[in-house]
Amino acid sequence: MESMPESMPEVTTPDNPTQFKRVLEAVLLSATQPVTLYELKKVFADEIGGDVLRVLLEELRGEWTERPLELVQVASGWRFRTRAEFLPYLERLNPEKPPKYSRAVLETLAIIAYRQPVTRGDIEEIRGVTVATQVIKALEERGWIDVVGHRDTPGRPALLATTKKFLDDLGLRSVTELPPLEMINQTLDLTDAQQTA
Amino acid sequence: MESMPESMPEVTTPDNPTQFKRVLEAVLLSATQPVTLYELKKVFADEIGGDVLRVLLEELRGEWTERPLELVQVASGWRFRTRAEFLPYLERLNPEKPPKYSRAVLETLAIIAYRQPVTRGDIEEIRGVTVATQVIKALEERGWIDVVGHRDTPGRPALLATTKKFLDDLGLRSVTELPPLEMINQTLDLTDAQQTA
Amino acid sequence: MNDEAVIEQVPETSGEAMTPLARIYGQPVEQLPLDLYIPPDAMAVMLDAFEGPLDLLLYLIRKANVNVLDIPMAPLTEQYLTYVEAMRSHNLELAADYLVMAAMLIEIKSRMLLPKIRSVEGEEVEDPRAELVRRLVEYEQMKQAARRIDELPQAERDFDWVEVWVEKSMLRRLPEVRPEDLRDAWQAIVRQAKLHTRHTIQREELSVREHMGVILRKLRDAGGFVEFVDMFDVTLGAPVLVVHFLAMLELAREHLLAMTQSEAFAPIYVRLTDGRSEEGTEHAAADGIDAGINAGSDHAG
Repeated sequence: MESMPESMPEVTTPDNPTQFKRVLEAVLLSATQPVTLYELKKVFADEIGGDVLRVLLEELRGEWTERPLELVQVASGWRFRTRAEFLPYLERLNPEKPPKYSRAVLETLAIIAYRQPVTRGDIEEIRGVTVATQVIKALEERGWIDVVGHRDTPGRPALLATTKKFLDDLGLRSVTELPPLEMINQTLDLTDAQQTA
Repeated sequence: MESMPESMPEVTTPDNPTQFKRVLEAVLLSATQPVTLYELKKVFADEIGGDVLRVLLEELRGEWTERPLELVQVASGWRFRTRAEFLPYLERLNPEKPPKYSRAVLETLAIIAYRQPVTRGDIEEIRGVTVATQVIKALEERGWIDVVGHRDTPGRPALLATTKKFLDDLGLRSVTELPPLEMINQTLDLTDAQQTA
Repeated sequence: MNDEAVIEQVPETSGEAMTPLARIYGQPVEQLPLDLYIPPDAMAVMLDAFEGPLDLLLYLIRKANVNVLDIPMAPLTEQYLTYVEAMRSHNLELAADYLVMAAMLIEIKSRMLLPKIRSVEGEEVEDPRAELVRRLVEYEQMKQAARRIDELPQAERDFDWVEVWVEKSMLRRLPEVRPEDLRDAWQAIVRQAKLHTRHTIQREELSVREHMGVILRKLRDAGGFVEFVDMFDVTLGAPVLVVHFLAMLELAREHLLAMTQSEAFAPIYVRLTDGRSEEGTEHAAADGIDAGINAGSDHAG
């Protein structure tokens, strides 16, 4: 059991740079929002100038480079934040539902995957609706599809195909490992048959 | 200064104790409340046992002894807090001091803590005075006590007990860690009385 | 009255030293005046110093330096009543709690005056003071416990919890897609379009389509112009080579690529026929045999 000293320790301005930095750490790590240089000066009872503080902050930033937090300067001041590479671990603690692609994106992807190479026109023909540009763009930005050529028809439309990254991300070695479609057709036929029977 | 979002880093279980501790630090430093051992196991996808985790946590606690934060184990788990000696600096940033509780509040709290679960009547009986509603309310608002049931007597008075937050905020793991009650016998007040005499 | 205060008004001194009972005209009052004269203005403050009748009694006992287990009831009751009377004379609204205690003290005192009666079994009956002592002891215990709790390091007062900022936007979560999702999507398309014309899409054909993409990509990466033999990786085995070749024929049929050979037994070149291949055409013998084979393959269905 730690017991508190009855009286508060004397608040003295630290007498060496290391101690200064420890105080800065304490302040910045427990702050709930960015701390301005002005506020940091107040912490040291205005006994340190802004220049010195800036040097100390840069040193502190350097000391934390190998650590899981980074000291960043944002518009409203300085603050520590958790490095991006550690966020997935935090995620595991408070898992949020992963986002989902819209039906339009999934169907477009399915058509490109199964019928590649296809043009946007092909996709629209199969889906029966216009394909929004942002749907194609989302898949391109994800690195899952790209343009592999142009069909030799008027307008020379781009031919889209899936990429290696697409296969990697879905854990496939080749497009042939996609769930076979004849099975679908059979089951579809069966269900249709049952429904009509 | 802000860096652009990076793509989702691979989440792999670290392969050495140092890396484990960096992840623990990241998680514990950014947690909004104490983290349990169970949750920490989840962070590592249950690939580390509780024993190893405990050893790592103790090592981590040791690594921070010279630093402005301390890793403490409280009722709801593990969390970092600022060391008491840095509080004066933090107060310069936020001069608003938390209220110092009156004797009425503290005595009520002590009775609830040591005799829980108790009714308001029990508290009044021990203190010999009516307990003001705002005293109970102050403790409830702080999240230190709550109603855990009702006594099966006329009026069904509410039974009050301390919460985990109470233990957390006082750095305790359990009610058994409260300071032991002093044995009061015939020597009652003799020492005190001599001082005041 | 005093019990309604939630926040400490009187600053506490540290250590074991006695808490000042009150501050009168700014001066801490460590004990009540012995002559019991209380300045009228000070009475209210004085009352605040006590947490109730038990607290006042403990103070009186402490002041008299007597054993709590052997309280001299007569003087204690007398002193207590004097205090209570003093409070009343100053027209202070006296809490009922103080009066109840006064009644209790008087009752105990009177019972003490009665001769000790032995019960039939010869056991000594309980001391009339027992209940009062029990309550005083328990209250004293809780008073001390309250002080000890207050000495524990307390969140916000003595330390702050650390909660480092987490920039959630740094973690860009991308939707996950499983192969089955694509099958389901396809299924939805088929249902939607009511494509009852049988799509007997076969795996072989699928593989041809995949290779069509591979070929186009390879040609594009190579600047749109590759020697025919370089298009094949013999290590992949005959079935893959066949499919690859079929894919090339299919692409030729769709006029997406062309194969050229300048003369018999000369190297065959494969080139893209889309815009990117223009330069490539320069290198190929312009008058070469156009090998754009109309394979007439029906694999595309």
